[in-house]
Amino acid sequence: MDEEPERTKRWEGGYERTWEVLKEDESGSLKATVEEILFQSKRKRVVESHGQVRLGMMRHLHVVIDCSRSMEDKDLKPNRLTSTLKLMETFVDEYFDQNPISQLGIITTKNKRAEKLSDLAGNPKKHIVALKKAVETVCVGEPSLYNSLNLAIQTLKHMPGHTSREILIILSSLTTCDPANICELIKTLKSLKVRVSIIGLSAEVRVCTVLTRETGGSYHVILDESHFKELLMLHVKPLPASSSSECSLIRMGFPQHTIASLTDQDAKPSFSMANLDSSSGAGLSLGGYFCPQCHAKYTELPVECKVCGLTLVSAPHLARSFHHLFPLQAFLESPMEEIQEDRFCQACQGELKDKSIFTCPSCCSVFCVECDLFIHDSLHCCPCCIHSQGAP
Amino acid sequence: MVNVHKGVLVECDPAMKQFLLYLDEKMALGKKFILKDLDDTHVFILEEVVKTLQERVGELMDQNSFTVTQK
Amino acid sequence: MASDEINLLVIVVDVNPIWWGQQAQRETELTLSKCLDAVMVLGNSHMAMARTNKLAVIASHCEDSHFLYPGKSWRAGDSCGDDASSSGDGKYELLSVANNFIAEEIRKVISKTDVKGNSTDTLLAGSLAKALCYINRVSNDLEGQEIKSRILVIKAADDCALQYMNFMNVIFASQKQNILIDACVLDSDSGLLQQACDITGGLYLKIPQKVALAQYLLWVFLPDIEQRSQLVLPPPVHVDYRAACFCHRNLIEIGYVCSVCLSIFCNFSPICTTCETAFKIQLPKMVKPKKKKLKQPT
Amino acid sequence: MKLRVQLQCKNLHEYLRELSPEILDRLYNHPATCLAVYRELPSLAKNYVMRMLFLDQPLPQAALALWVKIDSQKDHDECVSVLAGLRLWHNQQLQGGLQGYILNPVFKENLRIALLGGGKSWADEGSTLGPDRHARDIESLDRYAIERWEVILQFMVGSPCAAVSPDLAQLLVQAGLMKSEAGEAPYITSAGFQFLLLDTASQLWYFTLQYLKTAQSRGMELVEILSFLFQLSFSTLGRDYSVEGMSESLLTFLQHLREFGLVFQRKRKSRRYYPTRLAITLAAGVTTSSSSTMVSTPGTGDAGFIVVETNYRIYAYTDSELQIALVALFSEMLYRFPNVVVAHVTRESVQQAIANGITAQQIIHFLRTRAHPVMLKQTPVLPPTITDQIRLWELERDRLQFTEGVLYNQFLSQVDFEVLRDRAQGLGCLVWQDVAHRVMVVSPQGHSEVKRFWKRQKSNT
Repeated sequence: MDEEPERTKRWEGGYERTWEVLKEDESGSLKATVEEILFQSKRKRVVESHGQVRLGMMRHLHVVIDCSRSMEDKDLKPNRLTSTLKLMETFVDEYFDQNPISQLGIITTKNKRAEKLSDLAGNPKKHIVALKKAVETVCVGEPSLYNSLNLAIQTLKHMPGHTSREILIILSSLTTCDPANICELIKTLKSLKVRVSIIGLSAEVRVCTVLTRETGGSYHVILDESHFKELLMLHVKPLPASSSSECSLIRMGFPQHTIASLTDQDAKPSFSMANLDSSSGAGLSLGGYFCPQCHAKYTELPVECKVCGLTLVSAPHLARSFHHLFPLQAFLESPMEEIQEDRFCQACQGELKDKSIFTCPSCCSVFCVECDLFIHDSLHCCPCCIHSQGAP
Repeated sequence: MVNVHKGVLVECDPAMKQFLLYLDEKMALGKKFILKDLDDTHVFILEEVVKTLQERVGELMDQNSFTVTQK
Repeated sequence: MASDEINLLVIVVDVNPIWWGQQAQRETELTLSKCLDAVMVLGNSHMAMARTNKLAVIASHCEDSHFLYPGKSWRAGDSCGDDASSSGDGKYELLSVANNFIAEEIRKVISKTDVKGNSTDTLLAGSLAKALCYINRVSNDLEGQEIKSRILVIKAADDCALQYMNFMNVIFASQKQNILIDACVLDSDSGLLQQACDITGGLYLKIPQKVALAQYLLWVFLPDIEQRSQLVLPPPVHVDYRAACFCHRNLIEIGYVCSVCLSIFCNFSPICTTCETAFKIQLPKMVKPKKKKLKQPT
Repeated sequence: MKLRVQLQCKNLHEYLRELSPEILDRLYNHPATCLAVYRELPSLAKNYVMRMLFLDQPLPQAALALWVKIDSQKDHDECVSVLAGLRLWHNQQLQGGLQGYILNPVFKENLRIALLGGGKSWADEGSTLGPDRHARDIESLDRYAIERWEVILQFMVGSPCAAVSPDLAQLLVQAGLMKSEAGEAPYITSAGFQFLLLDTASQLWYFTLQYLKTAQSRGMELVEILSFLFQLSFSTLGRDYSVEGMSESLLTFLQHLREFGLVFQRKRKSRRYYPTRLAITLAAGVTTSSSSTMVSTPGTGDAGFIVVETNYRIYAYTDSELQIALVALFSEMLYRFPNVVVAHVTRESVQQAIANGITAQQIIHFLRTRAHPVMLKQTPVLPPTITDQIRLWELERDRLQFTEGVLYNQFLSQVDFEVLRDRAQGLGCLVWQDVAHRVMVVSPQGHSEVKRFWKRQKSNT
């Protein structure tokens, strides 16, 4: 495990390089180079998308948010806590957008304790609400790695084996107050195949390095807010499943959405099972998704049937995750000069003005930078390949 | 016997009225122009002097308006 | 000059030659040219509505998709008009220029593409993808002013089942960018488009009478987003979200999903045909009681 | 001179509504006008028109009402009234007796033409003349247009360098933007000052409206020039058009437009002209100025450049002759630098401005709207001492109030006085009275009547 110092160097190095890369163009503006950097970093992410590896498509992720006093530092505007929570909201959205059939839970730790902010669940709304509430938490005392990890394990260890078990810790404090020897805990984590990743807001800490290395997670320390966001978003993509994690066929229901129009008489408003526990839930509604097995009604998918435990999803939900499984291979960057004839982006018909163009390896059509990014970030399929053949 | 004067009724603040009386006394306009001193905010004056009167008042204003700032 | 927001309408027309050929034999009331006329009417009306309305038209051929307007030579913004064979007939110049452009382009498309294969199904996904890229570019070009974009698909031929995945990707992309996808279907209902409209919040309409295409377009698809909130428009269609299993491609209500590659099967198989993963038949002991159900052999 | 003219800037519809029906119908004979009018419709109405554009038989009102959701019924009614008000559609009996709407046939016809062609061309383009040797690119056109327009504004603020044709000067006077005593050069009116405060688009539109008002008087066909105007606003920037087949009045109109900078014409006699961006954005001006009265947005480009200090100094960071001239309207120039002028607000300068019919309020408004970003940060934007002082200077001017009248005094008895006083009061011509001293003043108009009354009184006592 000598790659740890090397890793340290990597992010530091990346930091320094961005320094030196900054060059003024003749007009004395940095715009060009800055864009270049951003764009490079984006591309890096694109390239990183792994090929045909087995991914833990069904993830169970516990996010631990440090709420210790150090979160009140003002180095992130307006302060660490607020900006973290803000970023977390976007993270949650992204997470469920990319992993529709996964679950997420949030834990906060302060004053040597750890408590659940929101339970492991598949519904983004609840988490968002919880996060919004969390803004006015007072940050006091020290965090406790041990307690929070422990708390996370309690739920994670019950998760079926075919799902990934992950913990993401956003750690601001440089200290932790643990009731017992954390190394023991690390072993158990390892045995339970829980992957722990940490994003440090202050500086690298030895124990975190070990923790992440042992459990095969990643450890980053942020440079600034934008970098923070970037790091956070890295955890949106499902990671390769550990080879040992067993896989299985999961039985799922694909309920139809029945729109009961007010006109037909037999349509009676009914309760959605989802709202039963949450008192807030707006009770009666017409139509909805009916569990094909027990005909319990739900207003939104995906959900796990409260009655028969069947996982109810809709085909699009599964489809959302497909692009992880069949990622679009990165386009080849080449200097503008290479093409002479018509310098137009195949996708957006825009003129190729930038100094570099991008070519799809499979269909050899050229694209401009924006399109390349757009295609890889949100479209996930080459507009020209689709024409040549149907499915990938 | 009621007698009747054509003229102009001037309404003004007491200070201004004093100024008018002063002008009248000093024959500043070459003659007496106040037909009747009605009360401390009204006087009744000759019609023809109105124009010159206004100018005089303007001058007065100019005199006692000092330039607010140095150039 | 246009400080208020820009309204971009991208029309994707299905010009699949085979389908239109058959259509021509079947009934002569709606031919490709008629359809394109209707599209132009819509486009013109859209551009006439406000100075800030922008238009783009894409012809979706069975092999590739082609930008009819604005063409490559076209600069966005004010229309340079060297070739602008301007209105001899009292038409608003901008429009006449655009129409001539479209007519010219479509002629090119039809003449140039030699149809390989006899796939009657158009690869709409590609056209949509390009449309999204185009929209993306336009909105990049004029950052500052916010731009509202929507895509109207005029669909003739049938869906291509193979496209499912790409199509979904496109749909989600447009959903992210919150771009509406409207669909005006001429022939057979399209499950994919139904989903697209439902997810992106667009309108889906299978027109009863093909002759009246132009009217349908004007009535239903001309109003932009906020006008739709006022108008009474066709109700959302009932969308079938059942998944088609990968093995037999038939729609199922309860199926099995591979935990690794999420491929769907209609019945239990020991090995995933997609990703060759061997499944362990009984699930591990430590699962929530509810999970037991899943283990009943079926 | 107490009363202030508030600058009213109608939008297109308000203007059209005032036109007589037959003029409207004549207007709709030109596709361009139809298109322009159509564009100004509320969005819902636009859809109505579109839906009915290709229907030839009237549509029952009941059916029409079903087009909108219940909750937006209000908008529906509004649209109906607007469409009717502009005579874009008529009521018509359907067979079967129920009421229906049908589009104004002329309008429908021409809107169709505007959309789909099939009519005669608006005006034959320069293409018939072949390419222009001195073709103009868009930049130069823009420069030209702005420059022309600035000249007009500068002329209004009376900067010496700006000279305009007598025609234009006269027009400005007619528009009430400038006043001219016999002989000497016209000077800006309070309305004119307000006008300067509008943004270019609105200025343009207001100006155009004024022009149209006086159009007939100079023997121009209103419909003709209106349609031409709209035709211009729909022409493409950077293309040349030919003056072929233009009537005489239209050609003179063109010359005026040329002076305003709406069109570019290389020589007075040249057979082709280029519409400038001003002309094209004319329609846009219609919409922006639809908020009537004064648009507080500062003129194009010159947003926020004035700093006012409590020592009555104004620093205007601009090199625009026009803006400087504007500032000079109510201040004394002290220093002039390439990028900034320093001016000084004095009693004299303000008095002068007020004498020209510019209100203190307008000056303050001007300073506020043009205030430099730095100024905008503080509240109030302008130092109160300055604003107050400017207002005081305005008040100063009316310390004395003169009212002509006839003085009655030396009444013999209280009774006489009261009788006469009551009579005067009855006639409503009593200006002032002092019961104690038996003095009263009646207005000259009333005097004769009162006198006659008094005579009668005398006789029958």
